[in-house]
Amino acid sequence: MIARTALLALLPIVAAIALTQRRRLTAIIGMGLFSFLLAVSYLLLHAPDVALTEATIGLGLITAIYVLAIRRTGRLTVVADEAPGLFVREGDRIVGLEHEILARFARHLGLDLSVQFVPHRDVADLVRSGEADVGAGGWVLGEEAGVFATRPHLDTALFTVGGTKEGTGEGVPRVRYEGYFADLDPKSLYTAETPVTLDLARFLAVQRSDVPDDSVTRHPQPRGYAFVVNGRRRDLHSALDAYIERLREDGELDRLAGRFLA
Amino acid sequence: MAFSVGVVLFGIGLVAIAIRRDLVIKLLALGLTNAGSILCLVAVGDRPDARVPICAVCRDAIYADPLPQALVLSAIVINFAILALALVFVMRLVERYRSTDSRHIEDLVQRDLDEGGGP
Amino acid sequence: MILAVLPLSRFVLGLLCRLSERTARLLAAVGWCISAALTIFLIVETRDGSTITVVLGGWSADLGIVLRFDAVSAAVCPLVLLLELAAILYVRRDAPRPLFYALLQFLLGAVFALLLSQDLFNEYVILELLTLVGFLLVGYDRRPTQVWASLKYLVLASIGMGFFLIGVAVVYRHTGTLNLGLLAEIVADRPDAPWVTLAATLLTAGVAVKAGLFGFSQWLPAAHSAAPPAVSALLSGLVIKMGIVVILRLSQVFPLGTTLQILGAATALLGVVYTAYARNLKRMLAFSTLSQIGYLVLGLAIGTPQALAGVLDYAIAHGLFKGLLFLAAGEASRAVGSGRFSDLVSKRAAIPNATVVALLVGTLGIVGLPPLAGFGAKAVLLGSHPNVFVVTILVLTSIGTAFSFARLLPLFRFRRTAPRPSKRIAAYAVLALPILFFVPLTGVTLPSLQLGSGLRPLLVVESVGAIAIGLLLHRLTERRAPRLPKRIFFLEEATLAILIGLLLVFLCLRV
Amino acid sequence: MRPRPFHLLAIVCTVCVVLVVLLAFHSVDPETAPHATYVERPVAETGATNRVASVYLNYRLYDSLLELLVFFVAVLGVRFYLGARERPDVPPLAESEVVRTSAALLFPLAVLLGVYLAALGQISPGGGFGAGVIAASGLLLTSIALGIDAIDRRIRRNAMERIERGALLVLLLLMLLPLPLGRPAFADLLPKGAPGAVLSGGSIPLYNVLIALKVVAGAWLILRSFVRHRGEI
Repeated sequence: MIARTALLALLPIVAAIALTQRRRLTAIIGMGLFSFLLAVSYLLLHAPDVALTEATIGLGLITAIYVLAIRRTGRLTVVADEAPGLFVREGDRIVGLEHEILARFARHLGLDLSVQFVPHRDVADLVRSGEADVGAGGWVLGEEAGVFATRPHLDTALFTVGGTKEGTGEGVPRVRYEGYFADLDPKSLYTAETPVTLDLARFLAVQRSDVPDDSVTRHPQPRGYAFVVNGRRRDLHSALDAYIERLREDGELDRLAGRFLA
Repeated sequence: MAFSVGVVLFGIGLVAIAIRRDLVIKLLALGLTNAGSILCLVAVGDRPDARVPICAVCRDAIYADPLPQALVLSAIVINFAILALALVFVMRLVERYRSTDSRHIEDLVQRDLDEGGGP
Repeated sequence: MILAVLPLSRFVLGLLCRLSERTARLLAAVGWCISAALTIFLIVETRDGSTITVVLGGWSADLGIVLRFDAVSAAVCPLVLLLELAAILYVRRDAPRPLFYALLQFLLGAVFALLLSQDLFNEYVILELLTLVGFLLVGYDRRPTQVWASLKYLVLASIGMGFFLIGVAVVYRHTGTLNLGLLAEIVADRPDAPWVTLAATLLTAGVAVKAGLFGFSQWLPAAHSAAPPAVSALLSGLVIKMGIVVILRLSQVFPLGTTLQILGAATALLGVVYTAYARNLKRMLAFSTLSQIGYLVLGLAIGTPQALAGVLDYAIAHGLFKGLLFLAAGEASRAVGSGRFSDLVSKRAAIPNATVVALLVGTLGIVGLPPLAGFGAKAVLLGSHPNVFVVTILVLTSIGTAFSFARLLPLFRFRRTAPRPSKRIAAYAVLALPILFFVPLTGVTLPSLQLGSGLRPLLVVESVGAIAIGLLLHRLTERRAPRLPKRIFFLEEATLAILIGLLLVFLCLRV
Repeated sequence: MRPRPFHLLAIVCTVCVVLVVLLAFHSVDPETAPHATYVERPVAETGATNRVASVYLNYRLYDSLLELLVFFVAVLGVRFYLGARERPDVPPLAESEVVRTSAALLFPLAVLLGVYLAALGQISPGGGFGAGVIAASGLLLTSIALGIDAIDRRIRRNAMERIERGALLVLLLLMLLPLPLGRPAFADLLPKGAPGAVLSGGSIPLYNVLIALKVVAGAWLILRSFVRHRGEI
């Protein structure tokens, strides 16, 4: 009797944990475990037929088709946020400097490229968790635990925009741009209380001439756009680095930059 | 007790559908809501210290009620059918919109609808 | 005995049509003939108000599943046959794949099965089958916008059915039976028991998601406007009414008077407001379905036999002219290239004459011009002298409908250039004729629905007055549409709306 | 995920609904009379000692038929939306030797378990559906090990389609057959046999086998589409 109430009490906990996972694969496996516990609790409710059906369908089939739908083989998975000039959605095509580089790199490895647009803050998490192979979309070189950044393929600068007069002092916390570029509203950016730090490509897209230029501060030290690769995938990281070097040597990188970043 | 757990599971699933924006997690939550309602139905048919309803002469002891169990066999299969189809539709959406974020897809669909002059 | 053949014959035919498109169309015709013959035989059999009851498998009523052919089935079956004929004739031109005909057969089999069903769990399984087939038909052209609309439809309908299943569990826990007849007796002698309120809340809220009530069916505008024309006609004209049929069965068992009144009023008014300011023709028709459902639910709230006849009458009338409007709107949008009113009016020369006539007949029907279908049904509804609140809502909605459909007027002016003729005249005729001769037709086939309606002068004045006021309002207010909240139709907000709706229903039943 | 107002509103509403349902449900005395309508029926009526099977495949056979139709429509839908473009060059999932040998060992076991559950559904827990799904999972395991093309050569796709359609068609006709024989639709036709024996339960074993056949074919067609189109989300 105790085992029954304990198991029944366990069900909501396992379900809640499974659904609050950030990684989809963990959530699916979590729900698989939930189905198993549910099948066992049906046994305790004297319903063997239902337990068998729940186990075979809930645990077996549903988890199988989810894993098959998510499973990645034979593909280079790229997650990125939209960045003008680097990773842009045009109708149902995608263009941009970084997309061109990664598309050629994928062809070079014999894989087909699969791109997904995610908020900027999730790029590092998805790459670190192994759900995606490469993170792109105007990623400015910075130290992120467990993630390798390739050598920068394009130099850039950081701008802090907005913040009221007294808000742009040194001590004020600078909020890094995190969300969807599509949701970024240029008008409210300049009037927001907390200043937002943007990279060059996105700053050029939201720049407005009719704003006093003292509310925009340019950070002095030089920065560079780079790709982000999972810490455990050394082979992919070195291959991507070598590929970008080769592009830079035969001038292909500058030609592409000219074409996309007029 | 089991009925209450079923309703709580249904609630957790609903909250996850309303809050999580990733479509795959929403479908998992939908699976959870259906599992919750099925647990309620099975819990209704159970008696304290009952026995499994497989018996030639079933009058000597208390047996669990077979009707909810038979109904639930159909409900589980129906929920699998719905989830398999919903997953296929999410794959079609990702192929076109390259994102599994429901709010993002909603904006892109509205953009397509406005361009195409309505459905 | 042969009651079970009505749905099963459709399922068998659905399984068979898989080879070429021609055999699929042939099987559809065979299916139509079988159903027509059976329906006529059954209607004649139950002419004197009696019902035919069958328990499948020969068991007693509390063991097996009970099927019954009663006044409701007798009223809706002819509508099913007419809409199916129109849809098949309409779709013949586009030569869809055999899969379309198979899904059509399953849809109609499920509709017939639901009309006969007298068992709670049986209704659950049939509603799920309807949801699934409707979901596939909405996304049939596989365009991404359709895929998104049908995915939202599936998720919300599945949540609704989850509530319905918990309701079934509560009912079985406290009564031990799922048969509606036995249930009615048990509830009758203890209507104030707490479990009755709980079960009624869960079942009504669950089925409200399928039945097109505002706040519960936020998926309806996107799904019905994104679907192909023939599918929109079937969904709006027929499938949405299955939810109403289940609510009707529930209202015969549970005391749902006040709840349905509030839900119906909210649906009618909010629906009409969104109808008035929809920018696109098909979206306007989808929103007007939402508001017309408000009519039906208000009729159910009254509860007298006369009101029930009015509801069935209006369900048939609405199925006819809404189906006709969706078919015509589909062809007009395809001829013009876009569904927006501005394009339709500016490029109206491209719309074939037959389509314009169909749109005209449909519009006259929906606004309730006296001799036609809309008026006949509303007359029966108003004739059951409901209380003042319901009458004001009905009149307000009529005015709103006239106001929003006045935008189609510029389409009906005479045009010199003769565009290429429409190839779908047969489909339009099948629906237009019953609309025009609605009152005499229902008098002959379904006398039970014409309980003392009569074309009383007061009702004629009321209807024509509502149309006049609507047109006047349209002429006066120039077209700057206020920004209506669109967020309520997103997936997450719709889920929340269902929850809030359920709490509202619980409070109404409690008080 | 910082708590936005919408999140809080959703949580509050859900908690309200859950509390309302629980309070209303438990407010009445829990111990109402147990409903024993189906358990106390004499076993001779349906011949099946597994009372769940007797309800699922005899008393309420109509519901089970409708549920099979839902599954059939789902299989149609999955193949219509996924079958748009067959992607031939899909490398097998796992190349390792361990998976191949374990698949070779487990597949016959899965099929045997499926046959056992389908055949004895009326005297032991199991039934057509679980049996079909287990056999289909066995097929999935071998498709993962040997690659989908190897399996497609051995198990033709349209053979599976015919099995699925044929099984469901036979089921439908079996349910309509009693009508011309003057019995109500869905009535049982086969002899009931001694309760507890292998050949007992009237036509329940026949229904179980047909359902198992249909489900093996249907589940395999769905899994096959997903294996062909994997990794798209």
